[in-house]
Order: sequence, then structure tokens, then C-alpha cells
Amino acid sequence: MSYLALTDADRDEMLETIGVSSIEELFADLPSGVRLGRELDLPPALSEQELTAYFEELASLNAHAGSELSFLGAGLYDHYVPAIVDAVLQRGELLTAYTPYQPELSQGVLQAIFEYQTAICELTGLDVSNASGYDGTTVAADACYIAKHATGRAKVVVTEATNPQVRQVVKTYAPGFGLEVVEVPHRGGATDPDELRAAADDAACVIFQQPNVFGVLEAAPALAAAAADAEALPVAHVDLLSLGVLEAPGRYGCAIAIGEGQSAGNYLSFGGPHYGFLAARSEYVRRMPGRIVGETADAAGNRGYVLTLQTREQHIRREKATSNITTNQTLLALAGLVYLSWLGPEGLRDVGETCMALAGYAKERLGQPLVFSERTTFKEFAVRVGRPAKEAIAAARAQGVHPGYALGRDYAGMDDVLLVAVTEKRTRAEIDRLAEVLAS
Amino acid sequence: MSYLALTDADRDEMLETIGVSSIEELFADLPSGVRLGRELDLPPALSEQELTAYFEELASLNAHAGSELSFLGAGLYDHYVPAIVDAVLQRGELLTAYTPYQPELSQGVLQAIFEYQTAICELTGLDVSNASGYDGTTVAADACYIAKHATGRAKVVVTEATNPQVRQVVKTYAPGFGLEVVEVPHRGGATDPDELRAAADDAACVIFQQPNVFGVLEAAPALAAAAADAEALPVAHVDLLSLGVLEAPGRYGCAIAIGEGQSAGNYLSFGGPHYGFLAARSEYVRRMPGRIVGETADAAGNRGYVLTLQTREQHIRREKATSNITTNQTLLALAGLVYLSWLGPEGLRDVGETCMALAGYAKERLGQPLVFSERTTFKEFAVRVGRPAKEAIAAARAQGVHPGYALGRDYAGMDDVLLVAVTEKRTRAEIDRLAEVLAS
Amino acid sequence: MPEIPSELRRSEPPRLPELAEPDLLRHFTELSTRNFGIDTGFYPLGSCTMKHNPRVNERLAALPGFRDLHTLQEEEGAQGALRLCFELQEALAEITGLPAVSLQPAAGSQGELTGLMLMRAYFAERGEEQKRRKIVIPDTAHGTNPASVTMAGYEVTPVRTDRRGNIDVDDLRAKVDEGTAGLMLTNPSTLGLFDENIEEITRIFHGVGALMYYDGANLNAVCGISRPGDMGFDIVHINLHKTFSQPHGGGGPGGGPIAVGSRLEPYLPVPAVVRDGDRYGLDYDRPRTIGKVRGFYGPFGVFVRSYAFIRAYGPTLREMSEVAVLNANYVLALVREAYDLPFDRPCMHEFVLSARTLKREHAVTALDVAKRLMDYGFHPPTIYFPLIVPEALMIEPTETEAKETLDSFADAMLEIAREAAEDPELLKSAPHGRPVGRLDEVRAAKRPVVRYQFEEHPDLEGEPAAAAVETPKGA
Amino acid sequence: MPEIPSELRRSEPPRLPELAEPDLLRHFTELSTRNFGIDTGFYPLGSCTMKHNPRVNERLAALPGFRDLHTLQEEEGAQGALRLCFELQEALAEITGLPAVSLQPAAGSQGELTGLMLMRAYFAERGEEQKRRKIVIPDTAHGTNPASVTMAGYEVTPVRTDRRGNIDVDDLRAKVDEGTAGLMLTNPSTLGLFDENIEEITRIFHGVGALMYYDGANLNAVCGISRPGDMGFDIVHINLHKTFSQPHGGGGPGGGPIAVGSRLEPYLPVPAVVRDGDRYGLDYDRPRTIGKVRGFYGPFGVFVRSYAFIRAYGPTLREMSEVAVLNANYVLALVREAYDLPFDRPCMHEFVLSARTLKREHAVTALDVAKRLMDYGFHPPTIYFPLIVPEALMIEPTETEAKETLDSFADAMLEIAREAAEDPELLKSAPHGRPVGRLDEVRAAKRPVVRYQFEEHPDLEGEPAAAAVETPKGA
Ligand SMILES: Cc1ncc(COP(=O)(O)O)c(C=O)c1O
Ligand SMILES: Cc1ncc(COP(=O)(O)O)c(C=O)c1O
Repeated sequence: MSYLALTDADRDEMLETIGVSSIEELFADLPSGVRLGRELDLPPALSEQELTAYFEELASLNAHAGSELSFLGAGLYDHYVPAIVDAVLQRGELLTAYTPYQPELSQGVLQAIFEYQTAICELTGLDVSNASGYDGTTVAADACYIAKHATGRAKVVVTEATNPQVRQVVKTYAPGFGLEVVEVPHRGGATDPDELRAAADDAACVIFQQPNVFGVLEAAPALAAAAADAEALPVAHVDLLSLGVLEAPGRYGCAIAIGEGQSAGNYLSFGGPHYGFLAARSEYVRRMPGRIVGETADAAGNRGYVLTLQTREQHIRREKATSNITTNQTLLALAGLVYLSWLGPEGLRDVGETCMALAGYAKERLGQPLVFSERTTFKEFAVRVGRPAKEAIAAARAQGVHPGYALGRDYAGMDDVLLVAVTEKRTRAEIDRLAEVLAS
Repeated sequence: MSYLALTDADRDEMLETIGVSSIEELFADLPSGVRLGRELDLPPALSEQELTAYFEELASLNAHAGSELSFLGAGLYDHYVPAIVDAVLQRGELLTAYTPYQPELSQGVLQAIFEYQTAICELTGLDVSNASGYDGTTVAADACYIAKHATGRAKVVVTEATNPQVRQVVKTYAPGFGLEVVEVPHRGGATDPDELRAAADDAACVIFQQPNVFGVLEAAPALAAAAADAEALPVAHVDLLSLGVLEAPGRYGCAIAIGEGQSAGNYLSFGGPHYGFLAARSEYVRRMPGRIVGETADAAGNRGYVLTLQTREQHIRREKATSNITTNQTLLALAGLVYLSWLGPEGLRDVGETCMALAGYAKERLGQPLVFSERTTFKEFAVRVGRPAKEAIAAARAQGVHPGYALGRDYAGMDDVLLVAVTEKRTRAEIDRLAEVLAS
Repeated sequence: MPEIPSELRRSEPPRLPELAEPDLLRHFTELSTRNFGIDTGFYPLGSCTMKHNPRVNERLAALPGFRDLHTLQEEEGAQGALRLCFELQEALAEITGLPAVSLQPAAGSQGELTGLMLMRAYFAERGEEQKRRKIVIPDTAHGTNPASVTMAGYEVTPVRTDRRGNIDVDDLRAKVDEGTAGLMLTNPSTLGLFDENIEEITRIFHGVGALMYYDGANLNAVCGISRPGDMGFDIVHINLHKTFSQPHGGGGPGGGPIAVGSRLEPYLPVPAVVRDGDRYGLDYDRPRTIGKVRGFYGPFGVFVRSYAFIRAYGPTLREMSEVAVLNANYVLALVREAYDLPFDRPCMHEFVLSARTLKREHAVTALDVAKRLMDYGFHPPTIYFPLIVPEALMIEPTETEAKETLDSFADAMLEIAREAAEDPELLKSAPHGRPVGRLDEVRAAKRPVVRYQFEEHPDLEGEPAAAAVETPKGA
Repeated sequence: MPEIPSELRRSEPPRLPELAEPDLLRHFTELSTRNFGIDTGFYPLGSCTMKHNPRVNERLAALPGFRDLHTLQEEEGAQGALRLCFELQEALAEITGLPAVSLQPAAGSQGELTGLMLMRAYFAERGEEQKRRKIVIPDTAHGTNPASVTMAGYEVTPVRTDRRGNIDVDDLRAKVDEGTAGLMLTNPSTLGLFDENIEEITRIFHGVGALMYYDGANLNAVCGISRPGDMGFDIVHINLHKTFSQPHGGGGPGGGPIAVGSRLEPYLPVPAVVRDGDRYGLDYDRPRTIGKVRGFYGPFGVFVRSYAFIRAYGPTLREMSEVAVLNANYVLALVREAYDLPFDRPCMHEFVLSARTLKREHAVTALDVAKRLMDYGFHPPTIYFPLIVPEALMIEPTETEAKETLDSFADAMLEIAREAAEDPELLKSAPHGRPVGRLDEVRAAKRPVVRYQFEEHPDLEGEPAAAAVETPKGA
């Protein structure tokens, strides 16, 4: 087995040095009652070549972005990932390192996280970012935790127009936090600020998504204002790729911004691993879950980076910690940093504008009735396909096109609705093809 | 254009520093008569994303080893390339370095070449190896050059059972070297030592292939002896992957061993880039073309590696050099080193035995008449398919199988012959499939 | 292109780097050279199982059929991925000895939280939700355990460790009662010792109707040898990035699937990956589920790597654990003379030394030893953890290291012990020749600078970080 | 399995390394850290065009449709690859201004040899084979040029360089006659200067019926600005690993396609990649071909990278060359005061300085300057080439470098010139802090050790390497 380095001679020598005659002796402390006493019932070992053949076979059973023209989105998007991202992530010194507990051996990862924190702060218009959360759903739970302790309140408000995955996770975490979750329905595809204001009384925070689950641009500043008016923390769940064209949440009064980082530099990978980002105003830094990297210096005055504000964390504070997180998503966040640095400010704006323009083209071209025709949308929109969406999907897939997500899965009365996502990777010709397929 | 780093401001500053007002001025020395004076007529620039889309489209038009069950060989083989080879070749410090002229900045590449030279010497049973030649054909011309200068003779002998690509290249180089090329026909798929001996009179060298182009094992020691008897240098063209099971050329009297390295660690890549290897007895080292790395030390006595015996080379000897080669195939040779190190001595033997066993199974299973049924073969063999091979190939490809190479392309009277190659990547089930398809 | 209402339009562009690709690549290449990974050298970071990460796993995870597969693809279009998930579930069930698996948790810590949520749901159905508030945790436990307890809305009941390094069973008996919801235990423990009384412990908890949670961080010691399910545990998480070689990526990603006994299966997160004949699907119809703990189905790319790792071993996974334990005991045998060994028993996959004597006699700390190891080209072990061992040095070699590597590491440990006596300054001033020397963590925490200093950057309110030096580093 | 006759069976296994994968990966990772590439830093190695290697090209070359394609695949099964080759031929024809292209040569040097073989074939058909034996080569030429001449069976006729750095036209006139087969010229020359008399030179050669070969090593200076074909050249090779960014891989691979005028097309190597409507194929039916110069069709993986690079620029290739020339002139302007400048003209993509004065006044050589540059984190320029410039320093920044990089390199050059005066030892003892100091090349050549020393390794007969120090390093 080529992952093991010891020869038989090595093993004998080592046993002798230890002073035992067999490896079994080393397990003497295990009560016989808890020993397996048989071989594991697993398929036989595979050579690297056999492994490759088997996994290639499994992979070939999946319809991926390269084999099917896809307009699937609903939270994860098929954006272009530049080759430089792969090149950086394959650097073994970064790929195979643990959490940077020993800064002198970890300046590479530490500085990268510091740069990532900077980029996230810049995009969101906020003061502090952590080193990443698990994904775009768990960071919402993290935000609730911060808000609960910042306000001492026992309720959180989430708009119904927020991605259902996010809402479900918040509801799963809430009981442990001692929080009640209240949802505010959308009105014609967007959230009504007054309705939100009413719900926000005694709320620790108000979470809304911009652009929301329907791809619609919320009146975000008004929603943030409504929350603030109730002294609830305004929390925006945003798409990093939209922040070249859409205002930074910090600029319209949000206390916290969170989101799913996948669209910025991560592959789809059937849903993970990706990174969740979380940024906040400086006053909440001590409540923030997760790693935070800070700048400092050594005795000689050389600048360096370290994990900081660690007294928030489980390995020091234990049951009083702000979170239990330890392993996070650093490598995926690094991918995000490389991607955003590759784009630069203009590139980011360009991608946003391209997506929006193509989605606009698609809205016209499809010629299907829009569900929320009055609303401005970003890269995603909802259309009625005049039959159960599941059928439309099956029919389109038979022609090599995945037309989008069946919103009826999550929203009542939308069984005939498709959520169509259009990224910069799609071409007008491909959109024409979609139109053709949906029309047939 | 993201490959360029200068901003417009940079350009202005730089022009000012230089003391010119425009970039055009820098080209003042170009006579107007030789200026293009128009835009290059090339397709418009593509973004990375567009590039990827276009090249993916081109790639999709090719039937590759993953999309077609292939038994093509005839010089290049579909052996397994382990992931560690990719991982090492992607290290930018190795990938993007030039020839190691400055040893203090190049110990990585230099030591790797030294290790490669060692591996090639071990496999071939010879004393010295260069750092690689272009491919398995040009190293044959190199061998002729060495032999010419070592013997002062003006003729080289090549067996007809040597890969035609090799023979063609030798014939192309020969006139420049002032060499005549004589070919010795095969007898029933192998070379007759006596016939070879006769042809070898006054020959500088005798080149034969083991296993030969038909996959047949030549009586290599006898061929080498025949050459030696005529005082011609015996040169064996060998497959590195066979040298775990087949004798090392140095052990049966060869002065030089050459070959195509692709089978050991390189992808097919439609024929290149790959590496040609060349090893010789120590007495020929000063005639050898190409880079050679040697061990030495610095003033402090630290061991280090340098390009050595450079007075053979063009950058010093110019028209008196042993060759004009400068850029070679180092990165591909490095792949070879990583691959051979990954296999180790046992792994190398295993691969060879596996190929041979599977090819043996295929010979029986196909049930088609073997062209040289009396001969022992390695991983390749010739069968008659009872109709023009081209037809058999077309028919099989229509069923997703490439059954092998049409030997009639190179050998008279073999229009109905397929050369079938079986590597360790093929399974018995796949061989059964081939049999089925050829039978149909 | 549709108009963005002005109040929603970006007012000022983000200040992202503006580098051309050549400089960008150099920047990140340069950063990597200032980092240390398993590829760089020996990395015996206790409790973290820093084993070799086979590169074939990276290749497989990058196959377009996996890498470019959308998570909302119809089931018919994702059969290969679903089958992979299902087969991984089966393998983990066999390895842990617990039948029902959810792959959803993003890491071990989230596995813990999920497991505690399962306990809540389980007791809630029994109407014992109010009554059972306590989770028992040994004083050797990793910080995530108590932190998870709090997040799940439970209370921590600490229990002592006895002189052999097992849970103090008398102390335990005194603390476990009808108010106890469960136990969280790492076995082998963070001391690298297998709890000899595990069967008795199980009786105690199951006796009062409480549940047992197995922190799988140390599973690398017992694969194919002893299974948490057979020890009596009801819930276990597996750290795919430890035992099953998902590269740790400088902090993540990881994977923390949980396996549970059948009575807890109904509460597992949705969706479950199920098989019907030779068709694989996602089952959302689990009325008693706790819900979702993260988006979609979990970190699939991690599953690809870890399942490939498991298939590369098959039943010989047992050998993996045997060699891990052999390597640890070998290093222990070589270095024990020079350091304190608080619990003198054969260790499992890791062991914990103490620099107590070095500190008393030469005022040299575990931190100094760790920093000095860097000068010898090794990554330091985990230090100051577990908390019950003063000046702890927690060493986990893993199974993928060669004897030569273990020998030279042991030599360095012995040499450093000598240096501590002869030239302590050498240790206190370590590391030498790194891009930076020891960094001022107190200053970092006092005046936090956590983003690039653009002129108008607001000052953060800092905090005392007095403890910075003696805090756990690793695990 | 069939029996291998015993005399053919391997008698002793080769002594290959026996390392497990973890140690193997560490070994090669470690080796890479002792190497310097473009990814590491500035690499102004004159004549080598060390520009950024876009990683997207690596991604594209690794597409299974290219990477796993067998070269003997039927044409119908390789349409994408053949089309790529054809389109690359078209692009190279447009860039060089010569209509017929063969992609077969493996590198520039082989392109040269192939070009000379074309000359032989051309003159042979004219019955001038015996008569035309001479190839004219300027004294600035790269060593491959004369070496290629010898390999092709021709004789070298050297020609001088005049005081402006052009070919000495009078000397040329005296040497070119009916016995001349052709000229080999690099333009811009290895001095980084464009030959102002190129039109006259063309008249001289074509006047006597001789042919002109363009060494394309410096094509990076003139893409889209001036084409060899328009200068009057009949044959040109392109170094794909220079101008078109195939990574150099520590020595190779490269690609040396040649483009020729129509009168030479019939002699090109076979097969030619041809188009018929929208179908692409291989044409072997070229009765007057010189044959094959390497296996199959050439280094296809290199074609993928270089064609991707060309498509990324399109017509803006001109900007690539303009910036290459701008960068060179900028660095020249910054450093000229401190070094000798043998030919004072605006340079093209590179320029050649001399350390003659430093040597005379401070006994500091070009080699010392080169080694000292390493201490500043830069790869040295090419030194001791071209041969006509004593103590030559040949500097080629390329277009992909940022102004900040050029500035800091220039600062280092100026600082080093100061150090040469104030503290010459600093230069002579350089480099400092590398894994090794200056290595003894003479010993390496005197007692060659060219493979790992297994006991019975035979000694090689060495050679004097007195010149080792002042030999060209680079290009
Ligand atoms: C003993 C122990 N428990 C739990 C954890 C947490 O696991 P994870 O990092 O996967 O969240 C760790 C490692 O960090 C650990 O060492
Ligand atoms: C001027 C010049 N001519 C020819 C060559 C040879 O090209 P190649 O290395 O591609 O064989 C080089 C570079 O080595 C060169 O600099």
C-alpha cells in the first residue's frame, strides 16, 4: 500500500525498540468486548489506476455544466473559475497545511486570510470579516448568535424571499440559541418595508437577501432602515459577484453582511465545499465566531500575521466561546481571494453587468410570462412555463438543456415556475437555444 | 490584456524617462520598407473564458483514450500516468525555469536531471545518460553521430523491424552527417543475426529495436554480437517500460541505448512533447549530444550539481559542437523520473508483466491469425483481420473501439494486418469487447 | 441592460488589488513559500492527524462530472454523485459500527452540534426535554465539545481524569443521573489513551437512559480494530479531513459526517441519500428530522477525496491504524527519557509529553521547544493541550511517515532537551531564519488590525490577550 | 503469461528509488524550493524571452481531448487537433509573412537544421549542391547557428559586426558569392539591435541566388510590426517557448515551427496538415520532401499552449512587442550610466551591457554581477554572450513585467555597480544564503560524476574545463 512508508524490516526494528513483540500488544488496553475481531466488510483495496477508472465511471453518470447547457442557480452558480485559482490551490504548502497555529511557519496562509478579510470588508463596506464560515447558510446562524448577544433579544426575523436553505438552517440552530424565528412574506416578489418594520419589534436581527431568492432587487436600504428603526440588527445576505454593481450593505446601514462565497471562485462541486463569509461593524468583533487574522510584528519589528482575538474561541473559552467552529473553509476562501484579485474592481463590475445584461436578454427572449414583471432583477428571474415546471425540466433535459430550478419545490403556488439563472458563461446563442427548447 | 502589467500612466512615465515621446520612436531603426504597416490579420483577442470555451470545443472533436476504447500503440502507448506526476510538473519553480545555467538558482532541476540520468543508466545498464533528446527518433540520429565520430565510418545499419518513424528521421539526418543508411529486412517478424552481421561490415553502428516494431522480442544479444563482431557500435532502441522484465542493453553488449520515453510518465498528447533518452558506455561521453549534469561542490564543500562537459556543446564549441541542441525535453524527462520513482523496481516489473500477460490473453482471445505466431511478443502483436485493416478499423470505431494500427501503412503485404497494443490500463473485459467487435 | 435604481447601485468601487496575472501568480507563489504543509515536512500536530494527502484524490475531485455538477441537478442527472454518497455512508457505517449516516455536517464541530441536536429531538419526543439538561464532558476534552454543548442549549458537567488517564469512574457515577442527556467522549482520548473502562462507562450512561456521543477526531487509531458502535456509543462524528485525508487547506475545508444508532435515525438532517434497487435518490420525507445544518447535502468534494482514500485501503484500513499506533509508540520509546510522561501506558496513535521539568529546571517552556523544532525543519506538535497536562506536547506522527523521519524527529527532540540545559537561550530565541521571529500576539489582540490599513480604517476595540502565549496551539 | 527466453530476461533489477508516495512528493517539492522560475521572480535572461506563462494554457493542454489523444488516431477522430494545428500554421504564416508552415521541429535549433536541409534540397534540385557550400553567419550569432550548419553538412563563413551593431556590409560583400548557400541571421540581433541594412543584405544574398534564414529567437520584438518575410527572408523558425510562452520547464520542451516562402514549400517535412473545406487532414504525398525531422507531427501540447497564447492577443500581438521593447529601453535608460554600453542605440526587446570597466577598475566580472543579483532576488541576465562583447550582460525584461519590478531591478544593478567600487568582495563571494555557493565547474568536468555513485561506478574520462567560468550562461 503505497501510502505507507514502513518496510517489514522497519516494523520489526521498531517493535523491538518499543519492547513489544507484535503490534497487537500495543492494543492491550482495549477490552476484548469492544474489539471488532473480524475484517472490515469493505470492497477490496484498489490501485490508483483502478481508483481512477472507478471514479471516472461514477463521474460519467452525472450531467455536469460541461455536458448539459444549464441555467440552474438558486444559490450556487456556474461562473467562470480562472486557471490561476487552480494553480494557487495546488501549491502543497497551502493545500496541506493545518490551521495556522504556529505563525512562523504559516505566514503564507495568514497573510492570505488577512487579504481575504480585507477584500470582504471592501466588498461589503464593513469593518471586520472572519476567515470564513462553513457556507452561506451557517453564517446566517452565526449572525443570529451575534445579534442575540448584542441585543439580548430572543427573536430573529427572516424574509420569506431569503433562500430557503438559509431559512431552514437558521430554524435548525435557533432552538439551541433560545431564539424564535419569524418569517415575513414577500409581496409580489419583494419584501414590504412596513411589514418588515412591524415584525421587527423586539427582534435581535432582521435577515434579508439582496438580490433575493427570486433574483429580485429588494429596496434594501428601506429594509435596513426598518430593522434599525426597531433597534434590530440589519443583516444582508448578499452575492459577492453582485457587489461590483450593487451597493455595499455597510453603505446602507447594515450591521452585518453574510453570504455564500461559491459564486466568487469556487466550483459547483455538487454543493460543497464552499465558503460562507461574514463581515460586521467593528463593535461586533468580539462576538464574531470563527478565526480572525490580525497584523502584528516580531521583536525585530518585522510585520507579521497571527490568529487574533482568540479569547472568543472554543480552544480558549470552551463553553463560553462565541462558537464551536475550528476547521473552517480557508482553502475555499483563498480561492475567493485569488478570484477577486484576478478580477479587480473593474473586472468585478464587468462580470456583474454581463450577467445582468444576459439575464435581461433572456427575460425578453424566452417570451414566457415573468412572475414578477414589475421588478428589477440581477442574474436570475422567475418565469411561468405554462405547465408543471418538473415536466418542463424533464422535456428540456431530454434535449440537453437544464432550464432552471423548479421554485414550486419551496414556494406554494409556483408549481409552474422556473427560476432561471444566467451567468457570464452563457452566450446569447445558448439563451436562444433555451428559448427554443422551452417553447417546444 | 491581463498578461501585460503596465498602466497608461506607467507607459507615459517610462517614455519620459527614456526620452522619447512615443513607443513608435523606439522603432526608428526599422526601414519603412520592412514595416508591416497594417494590423495583423488574426482573429480578435479572446478572454480566458472565451479561450477555454473555444479550446474545449476543439478538444471535444477528438476521440481520445477516455472516449474510445483504444488499442493503438506503434510507438506511443496509453499507460497510466499517476497523479503525482501532474503535481510535481505543476510546481511553478520547475515549470517556469529556463535551462539551469545558474546552478545556485537551479539545484532543483539540476538534481532532478542527475537523478534522471541515474535512472536511465540503471534501466539501460550503461554508464552515462544525457538530460534528454527531443524524442525517440532524434536520439537515433544522435547515436549515429556518436558512432560516426567514434568509428570514422560512413555507413549506418538499421533493421527494417525498427519503428518506421525512427528510420525516416535517421534517413533525413544522414546526408548532413555524410552517412549512408542501410536497412536489413526482417525474417518472419525478427532480424536474422547472420544477415545483420553481413550488412554490418564497415558500419559505424547497427540500430535495432527491442521489442521491435511488431512487438516481437529480437534475439537482441545475438544482434548486438553481430554488430560488435563487425566493430560497429550496437545500438538498442528500447521501451523503458519493458526494462523491468527485459534485459538491460548494456548487459548484452550494447554501446548505446536509446528510445522514446513517453511510455514512462508522459501523456499521449497527440505525439508530443515527450522525451527521447540516450545512454552510452562511458568512453562515448565526450561525443554525446545534449546537456549532462554532474556532481560537484562549492567552496564550503556542500554538494551541488552543474551542467558539465559543456565543451561538447554549441554555446561553447559552436561549429565544432557534438550537436546544435539547446532546448531539450527536461520537463518530460522529469515526468519520467517521477513516474519511475513512483513505480520503483518492483512496480516496473509488475507493469511489464501485466502488459505482457494481458497482451497474451488478447492474442488467444481475438482468435484472429497471428502474423508471427512463432514469436514471443511483449505488449504488442500483429494479427490478420481477413479484410483491409482500414475497413476493420472504421467498423470497430463505429462501435467505439479503436482496434489498433494498420501496419500496411508502413509494411508491404500487410494491408490486412492490425498491430494491437495492450497496456496495463486495459482490462480482460475490454479485450473481450475488442474480440467481439473484430469478430462482428 | 435593465437600470439599477440609483440608491441600489454601487456608489464607490471596492478597493481590490489591481495586479496583472503575472504579478498575482508571483504573489501567491511567494506566500506559499512562507508556509509549511505536510508536503514540506513532518507535521506531528497532535489531534489533527496530519497524514499524507494522496494527489490522486485531487485529480478525482476535479473530474468535471463531480466538480461542475450543480447540487440542484435532477436526481436522474446525478446518479454517480448520489451513488458515491451512498457508498460512503455505507463505508462509514461499517467503520463506525453504527447503521445510519448523515454526510451533511461541514466539520467535526458541526457534527458534534448536530449530534447534540439529535439528543434534544430524541428526548423531546420522550417529554424529557426539560429534565435532561446536562452533557458530561471529561476535562481532557477538546474545546469544541463544551462549545457545542452551549450552542445546543445544554449545560456542561465536567468529569475528572484518573491517574491512568481514564475517566474517573467514581467521579462519573456521582455526576450522572436522570438529569443527564449524554456524554461526549473522545476515545482514544486526547491523551492518546484508550479508556479501559469504556464498557462500564457505557453501562452508567445507558443505565440512566442517557446517550453517548463519540468525538471521532481520534478514529485514526482504531479503524478496523474497535468500533464506536461496539463500544456502546449512539452517535459519532468522523473528521474526514483527519482520518480520511481530505487536505486541511490551511484551516479547512473538512467534513464531519455523523453515524447513529437506529433509534436516532429518524432525527437525522434532511435530505438522506437513499437507494432503491440500482437507483439513488434524496429523501426529504423525514417528519421527525431536526432539519438542515448546512446547505444542500454536505461538502461533496470532500466526500470524493475521502471515499477514494477509503477505497484505496479497503479492509486494510486496519493496517493504517496499526501503523499509526506503531509509529506513535516508536517515537514515544525514543523520546520518553528526555521529557515527562504524565501517563505511562502504551499510547495509541498519539501521545502527550510534558515539558514540566524543563520549565522548572531551565525555565524552558513547551512553546520554546515547539519553536526550536522549527529550526530542525519540523512542524511542532500541538502544545498546551490537553489542558490537564502542564506544558503539554501532543505528538501524532500518523501512519504515513517513514522510520527515517521518525528517527530524525526523535533525535531533534533529544537534542533540544540537551540544548535546554546547555543553552536555553537557543530555545527562547527560536525560531531562527524564518521570515518572521516570534510575533507579538498580545499587541495583535490589544490593537487589532484585521484588514489592510486604508487611511480611514476605524480602530477596533481590542481585548486583553494575556493568555496568548500559553493557549492551545493545534488540535 | 508467455515465457521470456532466459537470455532476454532481466537479470538484475534496476536500482530505482524505493520511496512511498508521501516521501516522494516531499522530495520533489523540496527540490522545487531550490529552483527559481518566472513564478519566483524577475528573470531577464537575454535571448530567452522569459515571460509569464499563463496558467490557462496548462489547463487547455490538459483537456482529455488533447492530452489523451493518440497521434495515430484516424483523421476523422482527430479533427479538433488537426484544426488547431492548421489554425496555428495560418497564424504563424501571418505573423512571419511567409506562407508555408511546418510545425514539426522540436525546438529552434531543430528548426535551423530543418531550414538548412531545405536549402540543400532546394539547391540539389538546381544541381548547385556541390557548388554552394557556405553559410554566412555574423559573429554575434548564437552557437546553435554554426552548430546547425555543421550538422547539415555545410561550412560556416563568419561575417563581422560594424560599429553600429549591424552586419558589416563591406565584409559581407567580400564574402558572399556563387558559393554561398545562404545566410543565418537573428534580427533584431543578439545585441538587441535591428539591422538597419537588412534590405541591402537581402539584395546581396538574393543577388547571388542564395537563401536567407531568419533565426526567430528574437521575434518577440517585432510581432505585428515587421515580418521576416517582408524583410526578405526565405525561411524562419519560431521559438514557441519564447515568443509564445510555452513554459520552459527547466530546459524544455519547446517548439520550433518553420515558415517558408512558396519556392521552398515542396521540401517541407511530412506530413503537412491541410484543410479541405471544413475537413482537416494529413498530407504525406510530398515527393520532394526532405522527410521527417522528428516523430509524428511535432510537440502538439506546445501547439495548444502557444496557439492559446496567440488567440489571447489576436491582432494586439503588436502591443505585446511594443511593451517588450518599451520595458527594455526603460531599464536601459535607468542602468546605462553605471555600465558600459558597447552600441549606443535604442534597443529592441533586449540590450547588452558590458562590465568591462568594472573589471578593469575593480576586478569585478560579469559573473560576479550576475551572482550578486541573486542576493537581490533576481535571476541574472545572460552573461558572456554575445561573444563579441567582453563581460557581456544581456538583459531581456519581456513585456509581462510591471514597472515596479523593472525599477527595483535597475536599483539593484546600480547598487551593485556601487558595491563593485566600495566592497568588491561582496560581489566575488556572492551569492549568499543560497542552498549552495558558487560551484566548482572545473572539478565537475575534470572528474565527471554524472550518476548516483553506486559502488562499482566506472570513472569517466574528463576534460579540461578551464573556460568554465567565462562561458555563456543563458540563451
Ligand atoms: C479532539 C477534537 N475534537 C473535535 C475537533 C473539531 O473537529 P473539526 O476541526 O473538524 O471541527 C478537533 C479538531 O479540531 C479535535 O481535535
Ligand atoms: C538566438 C538564439 N538562436 C537559437 C536558439 C536555439 O533555440 P532553441 O533553444 O529553441 O533550440 C536560441 C535559444 O536557445 C537563441 O537564443
